[in-house]
Amino acid sequence: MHIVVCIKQVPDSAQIRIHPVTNTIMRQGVPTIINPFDLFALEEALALRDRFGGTVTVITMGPPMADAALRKALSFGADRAILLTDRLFAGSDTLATSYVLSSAIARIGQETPVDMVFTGKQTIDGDTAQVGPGIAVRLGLNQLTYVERIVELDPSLRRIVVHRRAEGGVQVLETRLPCLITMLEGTNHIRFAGMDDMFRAARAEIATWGAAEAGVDEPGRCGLRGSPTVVKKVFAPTPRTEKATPIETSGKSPQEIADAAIDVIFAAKPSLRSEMAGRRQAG
Amino acid sequence: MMINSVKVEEKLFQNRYVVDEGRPHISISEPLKASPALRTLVDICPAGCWSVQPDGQLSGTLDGCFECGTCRIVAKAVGQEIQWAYPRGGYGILYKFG
Amino acid sequence: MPERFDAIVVGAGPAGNAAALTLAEAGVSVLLLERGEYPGSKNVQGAIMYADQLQALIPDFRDDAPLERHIVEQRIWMLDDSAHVGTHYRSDGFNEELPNRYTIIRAQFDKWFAKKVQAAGALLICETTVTELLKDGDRVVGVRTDRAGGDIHADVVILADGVNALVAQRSGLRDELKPDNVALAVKEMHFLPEEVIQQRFNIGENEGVVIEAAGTITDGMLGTGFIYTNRESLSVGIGCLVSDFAASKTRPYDLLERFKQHPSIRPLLAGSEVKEYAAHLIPEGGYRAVPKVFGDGWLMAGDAGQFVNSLHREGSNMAMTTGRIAAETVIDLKREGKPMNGRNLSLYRKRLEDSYVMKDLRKYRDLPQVLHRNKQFVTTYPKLLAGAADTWFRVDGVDKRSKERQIVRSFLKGRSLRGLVGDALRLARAVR
Amino acid sequence: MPDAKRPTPARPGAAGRSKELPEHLKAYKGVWVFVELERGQVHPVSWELIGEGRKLADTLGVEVGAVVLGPPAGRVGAVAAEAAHYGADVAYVIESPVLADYRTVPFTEALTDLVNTFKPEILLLGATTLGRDLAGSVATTLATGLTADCTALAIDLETRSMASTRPTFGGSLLCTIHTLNFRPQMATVRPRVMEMPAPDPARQIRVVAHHLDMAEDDIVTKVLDFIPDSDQDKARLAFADVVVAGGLGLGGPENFALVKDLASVLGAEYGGSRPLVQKGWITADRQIGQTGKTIRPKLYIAAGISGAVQHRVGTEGADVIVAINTDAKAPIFEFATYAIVGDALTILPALTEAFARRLGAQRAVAAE
Repeated sequence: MHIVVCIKQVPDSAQIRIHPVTNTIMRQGVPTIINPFDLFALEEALALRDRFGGTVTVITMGPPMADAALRKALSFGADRAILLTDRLFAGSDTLATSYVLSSAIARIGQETPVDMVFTGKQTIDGDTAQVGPGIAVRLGLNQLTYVERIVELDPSLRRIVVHRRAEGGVQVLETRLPCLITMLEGTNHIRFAGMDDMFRAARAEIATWGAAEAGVDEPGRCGLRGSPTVVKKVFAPTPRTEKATPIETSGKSPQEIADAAIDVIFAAKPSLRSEMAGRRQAG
Repeated sequence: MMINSVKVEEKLFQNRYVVDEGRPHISISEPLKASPALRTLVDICPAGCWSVQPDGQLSGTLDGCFECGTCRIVAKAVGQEIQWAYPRGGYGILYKFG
Repeated sequence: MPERFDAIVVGAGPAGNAAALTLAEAGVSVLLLERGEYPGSKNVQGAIMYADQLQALIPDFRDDAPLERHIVEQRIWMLDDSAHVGTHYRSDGFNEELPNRYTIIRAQFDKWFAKKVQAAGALLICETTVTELLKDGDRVVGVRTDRAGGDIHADVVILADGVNALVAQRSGLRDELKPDNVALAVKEMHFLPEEVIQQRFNIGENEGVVIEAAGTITDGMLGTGFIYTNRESLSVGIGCLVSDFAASKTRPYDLLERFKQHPSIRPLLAGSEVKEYAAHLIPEGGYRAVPKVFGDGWLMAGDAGQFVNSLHREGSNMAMTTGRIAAETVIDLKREGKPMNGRNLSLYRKRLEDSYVMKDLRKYRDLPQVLHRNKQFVTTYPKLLAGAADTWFRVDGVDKRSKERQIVRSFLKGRSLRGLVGDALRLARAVR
Repeated sequence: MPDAKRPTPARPGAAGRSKELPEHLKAYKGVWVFVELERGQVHPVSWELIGEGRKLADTLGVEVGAVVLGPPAGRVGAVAAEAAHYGADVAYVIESPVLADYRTVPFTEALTDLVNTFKPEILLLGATTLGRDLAGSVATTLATGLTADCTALAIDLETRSMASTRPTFGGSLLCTIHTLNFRPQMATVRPRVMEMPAPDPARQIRVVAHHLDMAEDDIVTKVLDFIPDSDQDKARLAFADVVVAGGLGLGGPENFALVKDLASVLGAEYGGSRPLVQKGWITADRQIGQTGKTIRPKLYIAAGISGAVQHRVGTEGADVIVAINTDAKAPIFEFATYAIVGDALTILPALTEAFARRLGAQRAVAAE
């Protein structure tokens, strides 16, 4: 089994704050992490390798400092890591990113055929969920998104059965390798690596591929030039002109406040009174 | 000066933690009746991790822990032991500024 | 085959980084282990970095170290509930070519420092907690980490794992900290635009101010509050002895809030955005609290060895110095082909005694006890001073001679002549 | 002097960043909505999007097209007719056995074929697992841009281009994205973000039937089974009329019961802000906000929630928002309808008691 896992280094968006006075993003001290969704993909790939043997290759497209994410992936047990970095790639949207990644995976596959490609279901900084499907389309891989569980996998028959999350239930899908899987969150837990993997990762040389090495033959399809979408503006939401109407609380007991609140609610939404009473009766 | 006790949870929300779920790094081996001396932990823990349960037992919610060691030192000083270790590598509080 | 190194350094803070850098530069094979996600992610400091000891390790550190501002002004404030009396020392002399003190942000600084250590040839592994020491009889032969297959061997282990020194404690090399030997400090990072900070503190670009404040703000506990200016943020914190926190059952975050609400402090923070709340212990026991810092196959440096001069707020420079001296001791023994046993490693302690580290700690060896037994320094005096200033500066028709008498009376009433003289003597003796 | 009328080269790239659309893309007209029809049911987000698509189409002066895919002798015809009620002018339908259950390949093939044949300028899909899967494949196949999880759509009349606004940086900021020089412009929108239009049963649809040239043998992936969710206790936040939620201001997990108590008296759903999920006080399916559920209740009571942007975008659709917070400067008071500056721990129980008393009286009146 040769599994390629695509990861992305992202800012830990939970740590991003907007300055209340200046309304600007405060980027200081926002650490970069492996996109949390990608860790579910990585763990699933590592578990399959542990079970069936083979190799896990981790790739990422990003600036040179993204090698930290790859080193971390190696410490979790990935066998090989390749950083795709080139000025041509800068400013890529999801369409352009899937072009670069799929070119690189095709190149990797020339050395050792790729059986499966894993990605997270989406990134936390873009949330577009298009890169995985994009790679599948470009490489002609069978596409399995939002996978909750791999139910069966037979590498010799090249057959796979998965549970795929759908609205209101789970689809049981069967398909053939090679395939692309985007893993749903919460499906597994990334392992706590052994000391030998920590040493291996600390000493590893991370391979770095530019556009040429990654097999990107049409520079116009990556980077800003190959990105149909353009971010026109980034802004903090403007406060509504009319602020909330205060319900007087000073010197009032909680009971008085509650009754005043209910009065204004029912005044604003008279239908609620009977609807709520009806629901109480029904329930 | 009058000041209401601030909600420490709101302060902790500014911080970055990677919680090692299911592996608390601080524990109390046997049910520990919160003696008056130990009850001080409820107040002096800078992350507000400790509370006293209705049955009088001391209980810790360690998600916001700073790994500072205050509770271990104070408990030891009054002759009681708290099993206190650092979280596994990479887990726990991760300071952005420190 | 387990991994083997000449030396293992536990903890990538100032002490561990200094030790690993010194070792690596001398060609010693060294592994630096850090339990945080990256060096600095578990570390908290005010933080002031003193240039001289850093310069001894990295002469050109000013080229790329993440330095915030160099200090041009030091304010020491005595606070009562509504006022402060203070001294300011500001000098353009501090705007020298190679400034002496900088504010830093530890998470960034330690990460930078560790990169230098790696560049010098040390192997850095993060996210790995050392749980105990590997021993052969009494001799330390390596460390055990929390990872599978985590035994790593070395000729010598330098413990630079910080104030709690858990590794040494577990291995019976050090006792538990005492609540009256250690302070608990809480701290917030308040972000403000660079220009606002410069305007508010009356400083230029890159210039910084340090405010240390003591007084009734700590509610009778022995401790100080502080504000340090960083480039786009203020480090705002307050710390008191753990024993005082325990005795008074004060919530540290309430204390910090009260400090922030003080009329002299609040305007400095107005409109800021808090991005982190941190807490950490600071060893304050001084000379008498320094444990045994060497033994068969091991050395101890930095906060783990309680090397902190609390009066002068010096910790990280002592950490760097002790880390460096520990490493130099190892290098010298290795060069001479001597084994890393306790007898040979005792050279480390001798060298510390000859350095400013132990000289300074010895000078103030009685101070912690004196201050601890004499809370009037943080209770009565600030009030008296503020009251005196109020009397003196208020123009209210009372003649100046009467004002002087009033002030003297207030001191005698507040602290009696005997008390005043005694305090002066006690303080003088403790710091002589 | 540059000739303003000279057409820009019809190729992507730096030169293609001008405002003028290449000639061959000007043929793309109309706003399309992909109608999500699964196991005989239409996902409500599709109707919400037809309502939104109607507004965009009216601005542009074009038609709204509804794409309905499904198996023969199924509900395709009926759903196409229903699409008109919500505002569609024309339905593009394909009936084929390979479209019985959702699978990426046949649905991608069907939708891209329709787009290439009939050339819509805008294509909207629901940000459901189905919609996101399909949108990603279709956008790559068409080599066009896709903006996911939009909270607002608008038309820049000067360029006839769609301005898609969506939260970014973990939901603390918004950004507006355009797809330049590529058509169609694709966007996904989460359920309950757009308003559900009032259906007009008198409206008629024009049906354009299309053929999909694909047989089951052409498709590798097979659907073996569908296991419906059985969990009865599942949160139905998205469609609840009344929602009560708590935040960190409640102080501790033990106080969250106050939220549940009030919800129970009101027959409401309960939920919480993101930090509560992170802290494990509530499960992820009860998280309200951009990264959780978007809600559009008639009444939303938020207790101890400060109201970060990520929470705001998930709740702004509520008719009445009552916010309880000790901090008078909390951002939630900027978008709430009513502000109660006070401690949720005392006001929540008082509300529970008062609602119970008054609704009880109401019920007595109703029973007479």
